[in-house]
Parts: sequence; structure tokens; C-alpha cells
Amino acid sequence: ADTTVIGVSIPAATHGWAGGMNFHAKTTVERLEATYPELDFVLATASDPAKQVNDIEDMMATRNIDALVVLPFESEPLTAPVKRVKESGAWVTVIDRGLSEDGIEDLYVAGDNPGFGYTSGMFFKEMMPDGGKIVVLRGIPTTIDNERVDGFKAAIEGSGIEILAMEHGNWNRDDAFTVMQDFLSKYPEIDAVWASDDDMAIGVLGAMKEAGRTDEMWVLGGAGMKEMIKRVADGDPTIKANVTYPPSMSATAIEMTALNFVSNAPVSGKFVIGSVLITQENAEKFYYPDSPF
Amino acid sequence: MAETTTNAPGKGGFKFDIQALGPILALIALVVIGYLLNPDFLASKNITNVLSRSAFIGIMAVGMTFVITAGGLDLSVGSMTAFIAGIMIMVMNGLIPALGTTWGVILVGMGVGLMLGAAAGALNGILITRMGIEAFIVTLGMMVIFRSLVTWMADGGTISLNFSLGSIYEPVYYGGLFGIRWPIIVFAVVAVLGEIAMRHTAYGRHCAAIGSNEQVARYSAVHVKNVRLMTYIVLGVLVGLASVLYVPRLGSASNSTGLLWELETIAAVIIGGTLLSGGYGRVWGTVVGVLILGLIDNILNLTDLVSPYLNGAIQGVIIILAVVLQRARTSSR
Amino acid sequence: MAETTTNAPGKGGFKFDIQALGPILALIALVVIGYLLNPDFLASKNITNVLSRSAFIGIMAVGMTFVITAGGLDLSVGSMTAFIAGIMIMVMNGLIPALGTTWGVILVGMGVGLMLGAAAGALNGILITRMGIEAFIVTLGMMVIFRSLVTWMADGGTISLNFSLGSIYEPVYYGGLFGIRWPIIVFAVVAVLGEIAMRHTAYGRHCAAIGSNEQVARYSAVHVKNVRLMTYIVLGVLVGLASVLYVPRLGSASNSTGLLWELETIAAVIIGGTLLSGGYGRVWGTVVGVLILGLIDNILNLTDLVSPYLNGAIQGVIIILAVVLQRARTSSR
Amino acid sequence: MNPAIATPEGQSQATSPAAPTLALLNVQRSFGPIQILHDISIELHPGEVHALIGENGAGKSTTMKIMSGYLAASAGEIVLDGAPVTFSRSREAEAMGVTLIHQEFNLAQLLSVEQNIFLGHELRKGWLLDHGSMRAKTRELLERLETPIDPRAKTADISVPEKQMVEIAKALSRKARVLIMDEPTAALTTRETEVLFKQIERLKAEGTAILYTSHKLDEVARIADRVTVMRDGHIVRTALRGEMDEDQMAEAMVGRELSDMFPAKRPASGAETVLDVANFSVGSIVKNVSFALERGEILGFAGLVGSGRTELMEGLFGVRSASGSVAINGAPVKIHSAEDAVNAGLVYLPEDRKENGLILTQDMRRNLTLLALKKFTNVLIDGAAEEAALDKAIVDFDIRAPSRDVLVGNMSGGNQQKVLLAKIMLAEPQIVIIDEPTRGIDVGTKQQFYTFIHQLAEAGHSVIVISSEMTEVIGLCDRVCVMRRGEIAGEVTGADVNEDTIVRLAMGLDKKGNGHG
Ligand SMILES: Nc1ncnc2c1ncn2[C@@H]1O[C@H](COP(=O)(O)OP(=O)(O)OP(=O)(O)O)[C@@H](O)[C@H]1O
Ligand SMILES: Nc1ncnc2c1ncn2[C@@H]1O[C@H](COP(=O)(O)OP(=O)(O)OP(=O)(O)O)[C@@H](O)[C@H]1O
Ligand SMILES: [Mg+2]
Ligand SMILES: [Mg+2]
Repeated sequence: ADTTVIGVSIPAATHGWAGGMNFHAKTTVERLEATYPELDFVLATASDPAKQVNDIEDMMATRNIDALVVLPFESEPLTAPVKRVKESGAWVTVIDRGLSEDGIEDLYVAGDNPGFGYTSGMFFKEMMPDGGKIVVLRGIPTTIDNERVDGFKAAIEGSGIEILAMEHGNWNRDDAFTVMQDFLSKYPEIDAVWASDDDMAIGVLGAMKEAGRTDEMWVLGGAGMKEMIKRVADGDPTIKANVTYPPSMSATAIEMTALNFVSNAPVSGKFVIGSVLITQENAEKFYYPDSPF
Repeated sequence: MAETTTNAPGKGGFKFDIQALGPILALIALVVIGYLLNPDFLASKNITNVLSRSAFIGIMAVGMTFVITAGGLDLSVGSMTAFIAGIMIMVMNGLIPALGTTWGVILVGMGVGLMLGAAAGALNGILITRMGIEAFIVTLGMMVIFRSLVTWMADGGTISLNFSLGSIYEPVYYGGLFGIRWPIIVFAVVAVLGEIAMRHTAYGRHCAAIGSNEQVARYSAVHVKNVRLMTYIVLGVLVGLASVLYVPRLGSASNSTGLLWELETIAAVIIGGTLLSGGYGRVWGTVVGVLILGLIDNILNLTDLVSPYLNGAIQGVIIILAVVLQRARTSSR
Repeated sequence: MAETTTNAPGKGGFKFDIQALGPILALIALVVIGYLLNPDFLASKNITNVLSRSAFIGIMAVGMTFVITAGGLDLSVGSMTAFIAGIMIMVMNGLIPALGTTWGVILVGMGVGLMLGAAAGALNGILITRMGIEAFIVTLGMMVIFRSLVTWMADGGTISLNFSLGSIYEPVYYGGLFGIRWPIIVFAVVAVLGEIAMRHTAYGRHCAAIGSNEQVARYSAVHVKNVRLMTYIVLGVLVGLASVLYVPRLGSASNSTGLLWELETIAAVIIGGTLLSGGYGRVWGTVVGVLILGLIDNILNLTDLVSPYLNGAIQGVIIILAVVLQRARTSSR
Repeated sequence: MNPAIATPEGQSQATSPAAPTLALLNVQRSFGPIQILHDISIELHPGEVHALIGENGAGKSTTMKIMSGYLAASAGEIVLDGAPVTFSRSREAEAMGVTLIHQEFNLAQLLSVEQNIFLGHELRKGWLLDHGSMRAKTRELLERLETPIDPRAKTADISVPEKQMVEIAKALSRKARVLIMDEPTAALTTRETEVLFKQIERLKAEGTAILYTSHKLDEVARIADRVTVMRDGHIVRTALRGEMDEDQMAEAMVGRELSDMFPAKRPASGAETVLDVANFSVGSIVKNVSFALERGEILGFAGLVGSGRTELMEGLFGVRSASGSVAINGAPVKIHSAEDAVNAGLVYLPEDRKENGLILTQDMRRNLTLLALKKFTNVLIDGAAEEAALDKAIVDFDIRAPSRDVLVGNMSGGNQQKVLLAKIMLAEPQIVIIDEPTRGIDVGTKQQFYTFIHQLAEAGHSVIVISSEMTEVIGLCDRVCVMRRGEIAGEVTGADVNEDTIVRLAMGLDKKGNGHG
């Protein structure tokens, strides 16, 4: 029987969320290869956009892929190369970060970055009806980060919530720890922290604990790391909630792409996985103890 | 075992001895492995891909060979690429209202890229030669500065070239002459000129002399500071040239553009047999080094033998092995 | 009289010349600027924060001072930290079923960290001294390898220490003696021992001799290879020590742990006045360099003068300036 | 050796009155607070060899550097062809035809011989290098200097005298009007010195003005048309050819009368053998050498350049791989590194003090104690003991330096050599091997060195002296091993220790054979 080759190109696991996304992609590929012998997968991880373009070129030149599942490192640089894949006749699935030209992909499985920021912002608004002072940790300077922060700002607009400062914690525990330490030195009064990511939330919590100010403020991370969900479920007063941005969207996208080849199910279209607020009430549903993230 | 007194690395480079052959053997081994793993490896399309994407690192590595031969180092080339590409794109986008989406705009952009490269190289070189600061520190500082400037220019995001201008510009990366892509042609020309400059011009000799013993060079009427400054300027121009070819490939620049290219460039130079401590360099070796590095990535994509997580480990092992192959020299550091 | 035999007393001691003062002046300037921008800067809590988080880089930088003084280089320390921390955590987690969440497990973990550091350093050192491969290449290769291994061990994610074990271990970072945190104490002890070793032991002399002129050292009965190998092993052990202090801080390791620490470490050493080309090193200078780098971050976080995007640019400028301040020497490269 | 190529008196008389090509007028120079040169005035005439002599540290090299633009004068004038000039760098001096051969080698070790010779003056065809002409010219120059080395050989791989010849070739290639040579013969043997002198004669005939320094006064007496003597940065005397004999030169330099250069020889005592070397081979250079050394003896090693004396001793010292048996005090020892050698009581003073002997960028104290650092270390280095050792060394070996913590690289050659001797003696060795003890050292200091060496033997050390200066071996040693092509060609003692016998052995001529032609 003819084998179908599906190429999967995703950014390398350089921070927690990406690690989770990598994990889901890898396990899904292994599972699908075992289930469907007629499917062959090529998985490549890239540390920068140029490397990702290389990977995609290699898949075309040497692996004759029939489908590409790609989570673009950045939108613009990947648009033309992915378009070339499409033009070669292959199926294209795009995850999370849309390409800068419409209509290239057959299937789009996306997170919602502005929505992630907006949902987070709405939670702050809800928790701080009378306003308050917060600090914000941002991710690696990228469009994603900008979209999230813009969404967040839009949500808290006019709520009386004052953002004391924003710094980049680069979705990194250590950087977030350092930044938060300095925020704590600088601001005697902080009511809450938008860490915007669970890795950074861990760094922030470390700094707060060290300063002995854990009781003064609460922290909202994001992306649904299992330890954080656990704390939400346990009713931790510092970690009141979380906002999803499921790294498992890579699994969803790969699985749907595979379905296109092994079944007759219609899979093309656009699937936006909205960011959902997780609170103590619904936390159990989002707790996957086996995930590395 | 008490070894010989001469700290004889790279025995002069005239003889084709095992050391010279080392990197070539490594390259051949990689090609054979690639072919065995997947016969498509030698398909002209794959070769074209590998060569043209190696061109960026390759062009810069030729310039880096001179810098290192003259006893210097440049850690800023990767982020300099990002910075130059960013400025080029902003300038070109800015000119569209005045000049339209024409080749004219692109030519201006290219000119800006090359000049900016020269200026950035000159800045590095002046700080190093006139202020007497160590190259490592100057270029490390500039690396951080350029990267930060790109982030700032892009407002944390991506600086994108106007789409229709991009389509005009694209052939500069994807097009070519007689079926050979431009980046490959440019890389080849730069490499040949570099090899000639290194071996057959006074400039190349002066670089080696400075790297071998600065005092001696000075006493021999070599204008040490100018020669060294020039190595950084030439490298800067080549970084500009690499950017000119890079922009049409991805049509954008961001703070992840050119990440770690400096280390890849330096690694290519050293794998090729140039001495990191200066005094001896070979451009053809650098070309081999660039190809070795380019092929490793490509070969790892040919198969799924190893977890992609371990790609790095394999790269690291091959980098070290390529140099072990030429280790006959008793290196001092 | 052209030549006199001086018997001036008080000879050979320390002379504080402008070069030696350079980095100190830069440090003082930073402290003053920090204070002016935000008086909380000098609050003991902030000082404690800065010192304890500088301790990781600081401890490694002391070891790096010896490596560089002896004419070497190590680019692998950052990812070595990640690797060691990762293995330590996995070992400790693995021992819990057998030994429970006890100090015993942590002690074993610490032992593993230090031994692994020594082994990794020895591996670097052996490849460099016995195989004669350039330090830059060996340690660049190892940097890539270690980082890839961590990613693989963590399955792309984060390796987290068992939570209750983490709480037992925590005081190693957050606790201390007489109100001084352990990392600060350890850093201070390492720095003092390093300074003594550099200035007052045969080992320090031998490192400087090797870095200045390997041949002279060899003719002077210095066991060049062993001394150099030892510099890498000591650095490895110190990386292990830094990891031992790092793990209790956040209880995790991932492939972003220790990213770019190698460059920061080397920059600290050179800002402190050690010659990158070897032959002269000063540990106290390194300590000053580490503090300068630590303070820049801190000051940038304490003020909102500039866009955070530009933090890097300011860091870069200060790194270069700190060295300009001591440039009186006409550096050779 | 007789002056077969002596200049006719008339020629030198004829050239003297001509206007000087280059002159210094009342030049002063200080390094920091210390004034090194005082009121130096000196004239170089076309077609004349002017010799500048003086003790180590008298300021000869400094004067020469000022004349050729490597150093600026603190005050005074440089006059070229009657007009005052200022050279802001050596390049300008060279462009005006003034070339200096440095006392220290100025060759880039990683470059080839040819590349070094043409460095900064490469011949080109258009943009590209003219490899053919450069190689041909290099061959021609080396041939003229009777030094058959491959122009493509890497400089690091050639021997010390060969390097000196390359330096000379480099200077000759510059076609200088004024050629300044700082101790060109220090590293040369007699044969090569003759070659050099032949070239000097040729240049003289072409009208080149030559300034020359040497500590070998017989050479000076032979080739100099004019001699200037410096002492402590002053010019003490200038004389024309024939106005001063060697003794007078020496006296003018030292400022006192020099008695006999060599202390009385110490005949072999027939005491016990300290070092016994048998069937010793080093690499492919030294083959099956056997010899013995007695307590308190000064054993000479003579031979032509390249005969393998240095290799042999470096093999014994453990810094080259070697095979064969070595016994010290009757007990066999295995020496695989310098450390082993020092532990066995054997030390070696290398012939190339800058490459192998001293760390030029460190001060005297650190250099002095490096080899015997263990003696000063009890966990920590005892700084006070080091200082005391330095004090003692300064006194014992009469070391003179501008200041105590001057970098060794800034000391004059003779004093560097004294530091080096003091350094190896700190290890309290039983056996001392000294390779070229007086290379580039003035008469006064030489005499001091001979005394030092005697004192060492006197004190019970056994000494091996390698020297390419025949007089030195003859004057110092009662027993001499002569090496030829890596083997010991013969051993001479007592009355046989004379130039004729040694040269014959060294050159492989039989007793009655014809001399070298
Ligand atoms: N850069 C320097 N800094 C300080 N002192 C110096 C420097 N260069 C030379 N000197 C001192 O100047 C004096 C003269 O040195 P110079 O090299 O001219 O002597 P010389 O006559 O050539 O001796 P030699 O015969 O040993 O070569 C010495 O005392 C030397 O130590
Ligand atoms: N590193 C080397 N590689 C190959 N040959 C060498 C090397 N070093 C020296 N030689 C050769 O070994 C031989 C002996 O060298 P060397 O010059 O040390 O002899 P020597 O008797 O000590 O003479 P001198 O001390 O007067 O220079 C020469 O032929 C020399 O060219
Ligand atoms: Mg001199
Ligand atoms: Mg010799």
C-alpha cells in the first residue's frame, strides 16, 4: 500500500509551553504511526524561523511529503515557504500562528492569543472591581506576546486597574524570578501579578515566597501547566485561576490531518480553540497528570 | 611522552597532509552517510537547497576567516544580520510611497544593507583597534546591542517587507543563472575571491602576520591597525551581503533572525582548519566547514533515526569529530 | 645611570593603577546611578537579591578565570548547569521511593552534582589537552550536546523536583547564616579561595605561566597538560556547585536553564581585567565584573527610563564601557 | 680565522670625509623617570662600517631603535642627508632607506621563510602576489647567505642560526642605504659569521652605511672602520680603525681593566661519576650518544650548528622524547618531563631565553621562582621568602635592572640571562646544563658568567656547557665532547682542547686532513 508522508514542523522546546506542545506532537506521532501503518511522519523542531524554513524545504526535497503540519515560528517568514508546499499539491495544516496570507492552509487549528489576553484581563477586572495595582511579566518579544498584552489591556481598560510596570520574563522561570524580585524591591504595594504564563508564574511565586509577600498578592499565569491547575483545584488563594492555551493543539492538528488521509471525515476548515478560564470549579477537567507540562 | 618543542599548528598549509584532508574526509563521510540514508539526498533539488541556505553562514564565514586569521573574533555577526535586515526592510517599506514597488527601491535597500554592514564592521573595528578593547568584549557588547535594537525596531514583533515588493525581490534568493541560485553563485564568488585574497595578495599575508605576531608585523611596515580594521569592515560588508540575500528568503526580520549564527560561523571557520589564535587561515577550509555544518542539519532531517531532541547532541559530536580528524596538531588551547 | 639595582622596600605588593581601578570605578558608578534612580536600590533586601542571584555566574566565573588565565576558554558552562541540574533532580526524584523525602536524598543529589561537574570538566579538559582540539570547538560542541541532552531528558519540557523534597532543599538557596544567604556565603568563600589560589599558590602561578608562554612553563617543570586539565575540572566542579545552589531556587531544570550563562561568565571575567589571551588573571576583578553585570539588570528593572526592548542595548554599552575604562593597556587583539 | 677579506686602508680613508648619511645629534631618551641615553651623537658614513659597542644595558639597542624610527627620542635630532628628520614610525624610516635588524628575532613563527622576508614589501603583479619572483629572490638571497633552507619552510621549524640568517636576508632584500644591525652574529657560528661579513663587504662597496653592534670584539676589530663605545648611556669614546685594540675596547666599555677572561681551569679530579649517559637517542636527530660527567667538572659540548647538542640536552632534560639509559649517581633514572629532571637534580638553561627561558611579560620575582616554586610553597607561596631569594639573586649574580618589578622583557639581554641562571640554580641542582651561556652578552658580563660557572663547579655542581663560541669551550672546559651529525665525534681533554682539534672533529676531518677551503 502507498504510504502517506506527513511532515510536522514545530518550534523547538525552548520554553514550557513549547515543550508541552512538542510532547503532544511527539506522542501523537508515535501513536498514529503505530495505529496506521500507512502513515509515515517526519517530525522536525526548529530553533529559529530560518531553520524552520530549511526543515520544510528538506521535507519537500527528500521526503516527498503529502501533508505538512506546521506551527510557524513567525508568520511572515513562513508564509511563502508554506505556500510553496501548498502549491506542490500537499495538504497544509497550520497550527496556532496564522500565516500572513489567507487561504493557504486546508486546516487551521488555532489558539486565540488576543483572547488569551482578554480572558486574563477580564478575570482581573472581575477580581478587582475597585481597581488595584498590578505588575505584568511579558514573554519573549514576539507578535504573540504583543497580541496577548494588547488583549489584556483592552480588557482592563477603564477598570481602574493600574499596571505599575511590565518587563519581559521571556517565558522563562529564571528570568521571571529575577524580574519579580526587582518588582518587589521597587513596589511596596502590589495587589496582583499577571505572569501571563505558568513557567513565569513559577518564577514569580519563588520571588514572592522569598520576599515573604506571598499573602499580599495573587498571581495569574496561563497555558494550563498541570502543577498550576492542581493549585487552582486545591483552592490556593495565590493561584486563583488559570487561562488555557492548550499545548495539545499540536496533537489535535496532527490527528485531524491524519484523519484526512485515513478516513473520509471532512476535516478542512478552521478550528479556533478558545482560551478558557479555569477556576476551582472546573479545574479537574483540565488536569492531565501525565503531561510533562 | 615529551613532545616536540615547536608549537607547530597547521604546518604552513602548503602541503596537503592529513590535517588538510581532515575536514574534507569529514565532508565526504557526511555525503556518503546522507546518500545511504536517503538517495534523494543527492537529488539536485536537495543539493541546491543545502547550498543556498548555507550561503548566509558561508559568506560571513569567509569574512570571519580573515578576522580570525588576523587574531580577532566577531561575535556580533548574527544579530548584525538581523539588524541590517530590519533596517533594510524598514527603508524599503518607507520608500514605497515615494518610488512605488519597483526594483529601484530594492536596489536602494541593497545599498543600505551593504553600507550599514560596512559601518557596523567599522564600528567594531574602530573600538577594537583604536580603543584597544578586546574583540571578544566589543563584539559581545555589539551582539547584545544589535539584537536589542532589532527587538525595539520591530516593537517586539516582526518587521515585514511589503508583500508585493517581496515578490519582486524574491528572485534574488530563489532565482539564478543557468539553474544555479543566486546565493550559491554569490557564495562561490565570495569564496573564490576570499581564497585569492588570502593566498595571493599582500593583504592575506598581512592578516596572517598580524595574527602570528603583531609586533613583527608592525616592525615589518605592516599597518597593523588598518589591516585589522579592514578585516572587520570586510566582514561587515559580507554580513550586509548575506542580509541582502536573506531578506528575499523570509521577507522579514525579527529578534530571532540570525540567532547563534555567530557561533555557527566561527565553528565553520575553525572546523576548516583556521587557527582560532590567529596566524593561519584557509578560506577553502572554511567553505568545507560551512558545508559540513549545513549538511548535518539536512541529514538529520532525512531520517527519523533519532529523536529531534537529540539533534543538537549529534551536531555537537560531529563538530568535535570534524576537528579531531585534523588534530595531529598539538593545540595549545 | 641606566641600570641600578633597586632594593626599594615595599616591593611587589599591590599597586592600584588606573587599569585595576577601571572596573571598580564602573561598579561604583553603577551603584551611585542605581541609588539616584531609586533609593531602594541600596536596601539590604535588594542587595541580598542581587548578590544571591549573581552567585551562580560568580561561582562559575571564578573557575573561568583560571581557565582563561591558562589560555583556555569554556563555552559549555551554561548548558552544563542545565544538564547537571537536570540529572540531579532526576536522581533525587528517583531516590525518593527508596530513601523518602529526606536530607539524605538531597545530599546524594548534591554529591552527584559535584561529581558530574568534575566529570564533565574532565571530559572537556581531556579532549582539549590530550586530543589537542581547540577549546573553543570542544566546549562549543559540548554546549550543544549538553543542551540537547537536557531537552531529551526533560522530553522537551521541564524536569521538576518533587515538591516536598523541594521544600526541604529550599533553605540551601533561601536560607543562610547570620542573615547572609548561602549562595552569597558560598560565592564569597569560592572567590576568596580563588583569589588566594591565583595569587598565593603555585597552581595560580602555573596557570599564568602556561597562559603566557607554554614553552617556558614546560621548561620550568610545570606539568602543562595537567595544570590545564585541572582548570577545566575545577571549573566543572564549580559549575556543579552552582547547580547545587540553583536547583533549590525554583526546583526545576529545562533546556532554557543557564541559557547564555557562558557568555555572561566570560564577559564577567574579562570585564574584571583578566586577559582573554591568557597569562594574567585576577579573581577579585572577576568578582567585580560579576557584580557589574548583575547590577545592570537590577538597575534596568528598578527604573522605567527606557523601553524594556532596549535593555540589551544598555547592557551592551555598559559592558563595552566597563572595559574602555581599563583600556590603558593597548590590547593586542 | 684570518682576515682574508680585509678592506684596503685607502678605501676607508677615502669614504670617511664624505658627509654622513645618517646622524644623531645630542639625543636623549628616558623610560619613565629613568634616563637611558644621554647626549648621544653618532655619524654613519656611506661605505663605512661603524661599530657600536658597550656593556649589556649600555643603551646600544635603544640608540639603534631611535635611529630607525622604532623609538622616539626624548630630545635631540636625527639628521638624514644633512636635513633633520623625524620618523614617527619605523615604516617612514624604512621608506627613506634606513633598515634595522633587531636584536630579538622579528619573524612571525607561523609564516614561511619567504613570507617573512617579504613581509610588508611583497612583490606584486598587479593586485596579486608575484609568488614566482618572491620565491626566486628568496632562494637567491639565501644562496648568497649560503643558507640552504626551503623558502617555504615554516619559520617555527628552522633553527636559531637559520632564523638569524633569514633576518639578515630580510634586511638585505630591503636595499637599504643605511643598514643597522643589532648583534647579528650573536646567534651565528664562525662559518655563518664569515658569510655575513662577506655580505657586509659587498654592501660597503655599494656605499651602504652600516651600523653594527656585537659583543665579539675580535669581529669588531676586524670589520669596523669606526668604533663608538657606550657606557651607561653615554658615549665614552669614538675611534677610527686601528686606533683601539680589543683590550682597549673592553676597558673603555667596562670602565676598568679586564684581567684574564677565564678563571684557571679545573682539571678533572677523578672524583665519582655523577651522570652516566649511554646509547642515548633523541628523535631522529641524536643517535646513540654515550658520555659521563664527574662531580665538580665543567664538561664542554662543541660542534657545528645543527649538530644536535641542544636536542641531546633537551632529551636529557625530558622535554623531548628520547630513548637510552641515564644514570645519576649510579642509579638509573627515567626522565620524561622537566619535572622528573629537576627532581633528579638536573636542570637545563635553554639556549633561547625568550622562547623557552623566561616569561617576558612577568616580573623578575615570578620568573626567578617558577622552576623551584615548590621550595617556596607550603600550601601558600611564601612571598617573603621569594623576595629574599630575589635579593640574594640580585646580589649573587649582580643583576641590574631599572627597578625591581620591571618586566623581564624590558631588561637587557645580559641581565635576562643572569635572571635565568639564578632561576635554574634556585632548584639546587646537582647537574647544571647551560646551553649557550653567553649568547648576546658583553665582555664584562661574560667574564662574570665564567666566574659563576666556575663557582658552581667549585661548589660541587657538575656543569655541562654547550657553546658555539670556540674560545669559550676552550677557556672553560678541561674536557670537551665534540658532536657531529647527532653523534659524539670525539672527546678531547687537556692539551687537546684546542681550536684545531675541535674544529677537525666537528667537521669530520681526520687529523692530518686538509683544512676547510
Ligand atoms: N621599554 C623599556 N622600558 C624600560 N626600560 C627599558 C626599556 N627598554 C630598554 N630599557 C632599559 O634601557 C637600558 C638600555 O637598554 P638597551 O637594550 O639599549 O641595552 P643594550 O646596550 O642594547 O644591551 P644589550 O647588549 O644587552 O643588548 C636597559 O637598562 C634596559 O633595561
Ligand atoms: N622542531 C624541529 N623539527 C625538525 N628538525 C629540527 C627541529 N628542531 C631542530 N631541528 C634540527 O635538528 C638539528 C639540530 O638542531 P640544533 O640547532 O638544536 O643543534 P645544536 O647543535 O644545538 O646547534 P645550536 O645550538 O648551535 O643551534 C638541526 O638539523 C635542526 O635543523
Ligand atoms: Mg641590545
Ligand atoms: Mg643549540
